[in-house]
Amino acid sequence: MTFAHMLAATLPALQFPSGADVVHLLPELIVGGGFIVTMVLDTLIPPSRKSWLAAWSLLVLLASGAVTVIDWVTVGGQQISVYAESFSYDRFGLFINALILIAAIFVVALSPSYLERQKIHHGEFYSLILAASAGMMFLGSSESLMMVFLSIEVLSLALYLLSGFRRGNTKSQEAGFKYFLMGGFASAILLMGMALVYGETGHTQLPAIAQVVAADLQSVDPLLLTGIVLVFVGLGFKVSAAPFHMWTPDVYEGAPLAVTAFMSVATKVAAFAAILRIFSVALTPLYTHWEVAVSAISILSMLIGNLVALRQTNIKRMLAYSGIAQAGYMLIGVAVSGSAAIAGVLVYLAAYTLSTFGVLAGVMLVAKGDDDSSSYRSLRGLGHAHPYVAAMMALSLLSLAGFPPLLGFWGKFFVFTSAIQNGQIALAIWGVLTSAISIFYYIRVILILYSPQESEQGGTVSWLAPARVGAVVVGLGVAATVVLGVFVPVVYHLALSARDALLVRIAAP
Amino acid sequence: MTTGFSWLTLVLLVPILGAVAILCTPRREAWLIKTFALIAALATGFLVLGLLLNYSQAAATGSPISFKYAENVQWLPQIGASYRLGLDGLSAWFLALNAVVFLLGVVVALVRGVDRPKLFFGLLILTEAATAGVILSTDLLLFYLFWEGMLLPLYFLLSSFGNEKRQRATVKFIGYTVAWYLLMLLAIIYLHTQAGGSFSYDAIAARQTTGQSIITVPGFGWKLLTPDQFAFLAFALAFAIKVPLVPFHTWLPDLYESLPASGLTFFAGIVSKLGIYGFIRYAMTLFPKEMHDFQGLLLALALLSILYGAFMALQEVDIKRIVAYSSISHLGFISLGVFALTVIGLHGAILQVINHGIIIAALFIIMELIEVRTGTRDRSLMSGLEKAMPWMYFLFMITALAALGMPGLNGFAGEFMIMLGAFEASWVLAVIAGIGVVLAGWYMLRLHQGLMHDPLHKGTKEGMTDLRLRERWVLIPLCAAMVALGLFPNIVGQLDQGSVQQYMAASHTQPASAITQPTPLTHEVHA
Amino acid sequence: MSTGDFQFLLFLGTLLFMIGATGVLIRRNPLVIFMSIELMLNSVNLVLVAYGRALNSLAGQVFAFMVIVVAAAEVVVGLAMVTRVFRAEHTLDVDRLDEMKD
Amino acid sequence: MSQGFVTTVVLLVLGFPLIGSLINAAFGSAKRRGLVNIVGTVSIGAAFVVSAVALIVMLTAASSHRAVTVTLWNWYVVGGSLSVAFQATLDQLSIIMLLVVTGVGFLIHVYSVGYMEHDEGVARFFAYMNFFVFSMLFLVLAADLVFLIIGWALVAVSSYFLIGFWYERPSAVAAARKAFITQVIGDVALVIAAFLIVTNVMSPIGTHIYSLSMPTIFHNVASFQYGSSTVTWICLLLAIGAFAKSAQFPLHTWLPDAMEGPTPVSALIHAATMVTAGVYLIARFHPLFDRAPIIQGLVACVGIGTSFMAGIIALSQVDIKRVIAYSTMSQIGLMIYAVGMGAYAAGMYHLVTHAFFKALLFLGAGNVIHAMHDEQDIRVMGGLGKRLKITEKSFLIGSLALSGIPLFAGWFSKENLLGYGVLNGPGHVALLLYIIGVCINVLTGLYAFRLWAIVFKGEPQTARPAAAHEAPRIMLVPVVILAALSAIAGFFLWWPVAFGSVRVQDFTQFLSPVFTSITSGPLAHEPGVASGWIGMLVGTAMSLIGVGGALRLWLRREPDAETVASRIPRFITQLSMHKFYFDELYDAAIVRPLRAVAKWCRKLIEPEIMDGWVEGVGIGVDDLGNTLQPFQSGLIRDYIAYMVFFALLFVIIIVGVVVR
Repeated sequence: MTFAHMLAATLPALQFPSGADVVHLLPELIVGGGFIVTMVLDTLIPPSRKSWLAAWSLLVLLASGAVTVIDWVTVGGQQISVYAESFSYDRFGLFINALILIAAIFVVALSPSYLERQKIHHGEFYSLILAASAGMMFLGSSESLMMVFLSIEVLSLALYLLSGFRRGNTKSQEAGFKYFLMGGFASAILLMGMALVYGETGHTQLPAIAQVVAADLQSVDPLLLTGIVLVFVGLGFKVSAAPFHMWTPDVYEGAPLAVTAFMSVATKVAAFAAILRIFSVALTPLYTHWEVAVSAISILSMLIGNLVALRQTNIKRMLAYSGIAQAGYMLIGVAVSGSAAIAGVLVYLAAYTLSTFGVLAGVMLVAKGDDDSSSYRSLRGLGHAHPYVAAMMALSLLSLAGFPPLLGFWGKFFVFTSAIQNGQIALAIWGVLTSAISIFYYIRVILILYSPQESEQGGTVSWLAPARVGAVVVGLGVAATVVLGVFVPVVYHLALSARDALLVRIAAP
Repeated sequence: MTTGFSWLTLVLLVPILGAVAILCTPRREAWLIKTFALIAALATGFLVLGLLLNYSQAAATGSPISFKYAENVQWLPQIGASYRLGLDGLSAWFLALNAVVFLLGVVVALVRGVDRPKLFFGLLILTEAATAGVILSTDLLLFYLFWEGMLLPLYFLLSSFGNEKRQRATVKFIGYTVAWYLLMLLAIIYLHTQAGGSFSYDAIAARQTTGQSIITVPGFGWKLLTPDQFAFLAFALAFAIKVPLVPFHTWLPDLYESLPASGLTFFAGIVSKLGIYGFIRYAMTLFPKEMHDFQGLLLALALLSILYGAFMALQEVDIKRIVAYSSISHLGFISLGVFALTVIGLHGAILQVINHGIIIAALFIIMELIEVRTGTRDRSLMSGLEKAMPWMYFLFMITALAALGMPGLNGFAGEFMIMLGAFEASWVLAVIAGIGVVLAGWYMLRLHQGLMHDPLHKGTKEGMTDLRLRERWVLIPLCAAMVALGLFPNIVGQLDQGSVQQYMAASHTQPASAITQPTPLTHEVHA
Repeated sequence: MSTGDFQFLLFLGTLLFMIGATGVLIRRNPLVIFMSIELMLNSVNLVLVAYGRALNSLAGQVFAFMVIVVAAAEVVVGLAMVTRVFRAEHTLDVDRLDEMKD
Repeated sequence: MSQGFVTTVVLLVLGFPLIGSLINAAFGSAKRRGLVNIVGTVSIGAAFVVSAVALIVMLTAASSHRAVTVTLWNWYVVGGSLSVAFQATLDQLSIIMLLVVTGVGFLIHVYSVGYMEHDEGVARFFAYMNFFVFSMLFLVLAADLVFLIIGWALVAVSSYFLIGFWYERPSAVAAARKAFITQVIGDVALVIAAFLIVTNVMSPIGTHIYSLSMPTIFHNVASFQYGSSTVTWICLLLAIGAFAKSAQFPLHTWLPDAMEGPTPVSALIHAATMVTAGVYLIARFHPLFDRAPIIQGLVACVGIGTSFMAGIIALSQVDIKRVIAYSTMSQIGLMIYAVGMGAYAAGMYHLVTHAFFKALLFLGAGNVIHAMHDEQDIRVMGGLGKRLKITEKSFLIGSLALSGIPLFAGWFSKENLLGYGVLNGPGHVALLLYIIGVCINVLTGLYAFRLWAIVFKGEPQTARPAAAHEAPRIMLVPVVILAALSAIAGFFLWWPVAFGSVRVQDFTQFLSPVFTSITSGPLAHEPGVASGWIGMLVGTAMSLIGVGGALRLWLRREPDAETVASRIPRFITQLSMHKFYFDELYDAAIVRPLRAVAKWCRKLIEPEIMDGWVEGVGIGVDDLGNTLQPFQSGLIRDYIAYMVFFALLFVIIIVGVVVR
């Protein structure tokens, strides 16, 4: 078999991306293109006017957002595969894109004032953010193993650099390096898993794999299962699920606040999109096998995340553990097969994005000093100095804790309902008990915000006045948590239509 | 769909609009904030009064319990949640108490003055909307939303107004209560799945509960409880913490000690009674069989609360804590009335809820007025105040007598009915409750006499003034209500006749018509 | 489907993978850790190509090419990070990088 | 009598004292003393006039429909079952109580105008006194158990106010609380009795009638079988209520301490009205008591026991008011004994006469205390007769009536009462009770004239009596009227049975319809004329012995009182001095243990157990957090090691499951 025959026989006709493909992936491409243009602009613009870069990247993101909205309306319920079935253009991808764009827009809006104060070099910051966003958006819509791996690598590399972005600050360097090494190792494991899955099923496209897996259910060969587990370990690392969460606290603490905010929110959204596509959709026939592992990881994450968070004295580390715990709750949705669970996870992702960002953005507005005034001691008494910012942070924390009128409650509620409806009551009970523990450390932060300011460590820690633009953006985010919490059907409908789009392919192969 | 004008939504909307109006007015115009707060409270009060007056004419719908002014709007059809409101005999009175107690809270805040009016009044009126929501909702999910959502404004209110111990007390209150509420959330979701995917009260009440298999611990084979019993326990414990019944009461004394009087009037007045409301509306009717299985345990807890609250009140030194423990003892009485599962007991419980609301509000106002005048809350440092303040003596005397259940005042009316209801369940209950009444007499008199009689304590400050006119005119209507309800308790009786019969029928204890003989308390667990 | 020699290739790939993993665990010098990660990636390439050949589909090889490209990118970023860490903390011992812990 | 008339009577009788009390409370003050005095006395006077009119109308009406029950308003209606309404009954029994309360009450109010001349709390005093009369009338008129219980408690509360009137004296405050709590115990017993009645009243056809009104209950009293356990429990609880109110044996310790209140209070409450409420209660519930023989026996024994004990204690008391207080307890004991035997009319008769002479003694004592400027210790007094002539004469009449000297009111009622004792009483022990009853006459004579002799006769122990002056006229007029009543009341009402058919009997005839109409139980059977004579002679002789002994010991002091006391075995005198140690007993048995439990709760249970499990959970969770924390060592290689380990673990689990 000469190489030419093999080429012709197996690979579908290689053709340059047709016009339709470009249109369907426009949001991702805009951000990707934006990334490259920003790199070029960065060299041209004199250092003094670096903030123009922020404006430009904001423009790119907004454009991509607009296109996403338009696509949402035009695509309707269909699920079109693009670029030789490596990407899928559907409402699910657009939902994930929307969340990532929101996070990116928030970060880019807040970072000019933040970078100025922390005297961090603007330079490549915005381009790296755009690169990471592009990677995540690709991950959201990718439907073949290759594309999943590629987009993960794109976003990871950008994030490695971003975590180590603060020159001269040893913590930031160490964080970046740690993230790089662990990330590399995890990618290697993920890759090995993908290789085995490819090997055993013969395909890299998820729909094809789904068919193969669904076909011969009786004899499940161990290699395929190992592959699946390894893939889950790789993605588990990205989502910082429990046994593979060790990197999260150190990296979050070391990285600059803007990066921590972006990383903690957007990576989880993209990674969960991949997990949902692979596990909740493609590999559901093997559900009984991998369900035990996912439940165990979910319970472990909830436990470790909530318990260790009780002991933290730094808000970034506390939010890292809170992230681990929330990943645990979302994994309940993955562990519970069934379409309601997927909708639950999507709503949870939206709630998690808005709430976590609300907290970190609040600190970002008033951050001062090299530890970004993120330790509890330096946050004491913020409520009296800046009541508006403190109120925003308090509401976001309460939403994370799951108090009803806020969106955070609905995330947990939908996930728990799907768990009980499918009979996994144990998972729900674990979820409830651990979220009861979580209330304590969220409220402790609020207490610290509003506690009287002792000044025994010489001179009160003063905060910087929040920039007007930043305050407005944060206000919008927190207002969304409250308003969407009350009018939750809006979010729920979006999540439902995204889920239906996801399941179109499976329903009618 | 809603039939006719949605009055009940208005009852919720008015406070919310008031709160929004308050939050919008700049902090400088304190007087504007106060007028908004007063208008919101008064408007809700009159609205509720209107609803009560033509309550009998309103059309009633709903299967086990018929609700008036019912409203039903689809909200989350996919999971069967809908925005349903309704008013029945039981919730009518709770709503009335809610309106009165919050109006009182606003008035006391105006009289006593409060340092951050915008924050205080905004949160106060918002809490009123939340508690009204809890009382009015007839959809379990909506109920839960208001039930836990109420803690949000409460949290900010409790942690920013009060004395130095407020932070710890608030964390303890919020932390522990929410932990149990989440278990109730699970129970609600479980009921939802059992009722075929709908959160509405009627659907869940009509769910078929036969064929429950007892869950056994895998491996050990221990026979635990049926899932319904677990769900009932989740509900019961969540309400027991709110009531509070004794083992779960430790958050109450610390919190009541740290709250100002204006906060206490509505907190002790209505918020802590929603547990009782929960027991009657949800635990009793949705889990009739389980209520019977656990009736013995619940009665024991109620009696324990009565006696334990009384003993603690006897020994406490801080006057606010004494009143707090007396409140626990009184709530023990009310829960005894509920758990006796007899028609008269339930009538007594509803009547006593209103009486206790009035009495406890008056008591806490008086305690604060005394604390302001003598500068301390320590009982041993105060005595002989009667000479300086005859008006305070007179009003405090009526409230104390009403609190210890002196026949002729409103405390007795409720307690008589409750003890008669408990007597019908089993005579032992009435005797132990009787001991509770004697102890109540003892600690209430010790408090009243300790402060008022005996020669003036050398430690007390000079120049103590009697109640000012404004303060007098806050307490006089309350005392008048105590005397009026003591002599004419039937006002409460007529309205909830129908509902009490329905609750009894729904809890399968007595056929709605006659009252059975006082059968001895049987404990056989139904198959 | 997997013939004898294919079994051997698969076994070789996993063995290399194991060696890479142990390399990462044992060595303290970041560069050597870096090399072991590259070794793991190459072992995956081997497995991919082996499967490609066995399945008679080119997807494996395309995948391998992508991995190689990504590995290259990683090298660029990784070395930059290593030099930055060395300049900041003058150590080449991974265990000394423990400034952040609970 | 027509319903309308009775309603107006009830509303007027209750309205006057209430309005008087409210006016004084709201507007009264030391400055407007005149207004306060007038309002205070006139309101009671008006109530007395209305009662008198009611009596006249009742006498004219035919004896069959003299008892009229009136419904005022619905208290609480529960669906198909309980319906409680405020009902009032005006029958022979209640009209007598009305007259006693308002009549004696009016005289005492007139007296207290003078007594409280220098006290600036006069407005408060009259407000409380009027409120007390209102609550006593409320209790007497009650025809519904709830109405009765409310009246019962109102009386307790007003006595609490009045005992603690001088609130600056810690002893008065403690006494007031003690009295109130004992009453609450009685009240709770009454409430539980009401429950027992309500849940057991059956209509003749067996359906459950949930009614609390006494006429209906007594109408269907057949549903309580004779001697059944329910009826016994009901009567026991009613008896406990009565004992608490009438200061009988188990719950009597509050009466002596109640003397802390002003003397008119003691006169009104602790002589004439409140303490007799217990006797009235048993009389009112006679249909039930007739069906519970065991309880009747118990009541009789307790009555006699208390009476005997009180007599002994009175002998050794040194405070003038406490002596009279114990004499009250003793006389009430006799009434309880009479009612216990089923001789309800005799009991009521003694109640009426006792009201007169006991009020007289208290007011006399009030004059003495007033004269001695609030000195109550009789050892300091002596020879006051010379200075307080009228008080001394009327006090003498009172003592004569009290100790049952012939032709005085006391003699008539006591002989009548003891007359019944000869033939009735509980089973085999009846005769023993009669004998003790007669011995009590001796004791009564002894302590009555001991008091009289020490206070008025003999030479003054200290200089203070010399400065004493006769009380003002306004205080003397009531004393004289009461003295007259104590002297002649017996003639007009009821003569002892010994006088055969010629005797005046209109008191029992007036009361007889109340006690005979529907009861089927055995009533006390009338003693014959012969046994009547024997009983009277024995009783009178005993009284004379008592009086003579007292005069010899304390007037002529031949064998000096102390030498006689030394010869009596020590433990009796100690018992008498320390009031049979009941105070200490109750304190040790009930008060201190309860307080210990309360302290134990506060010190141990609350912080350890109740708070314990709450904090414990918190600490437990925190420790869990601690154990998990060190895994975060900060070293990359550790992290990767954990990752590899868990990855392998999961692979083994998942694949292992499939392979096996």
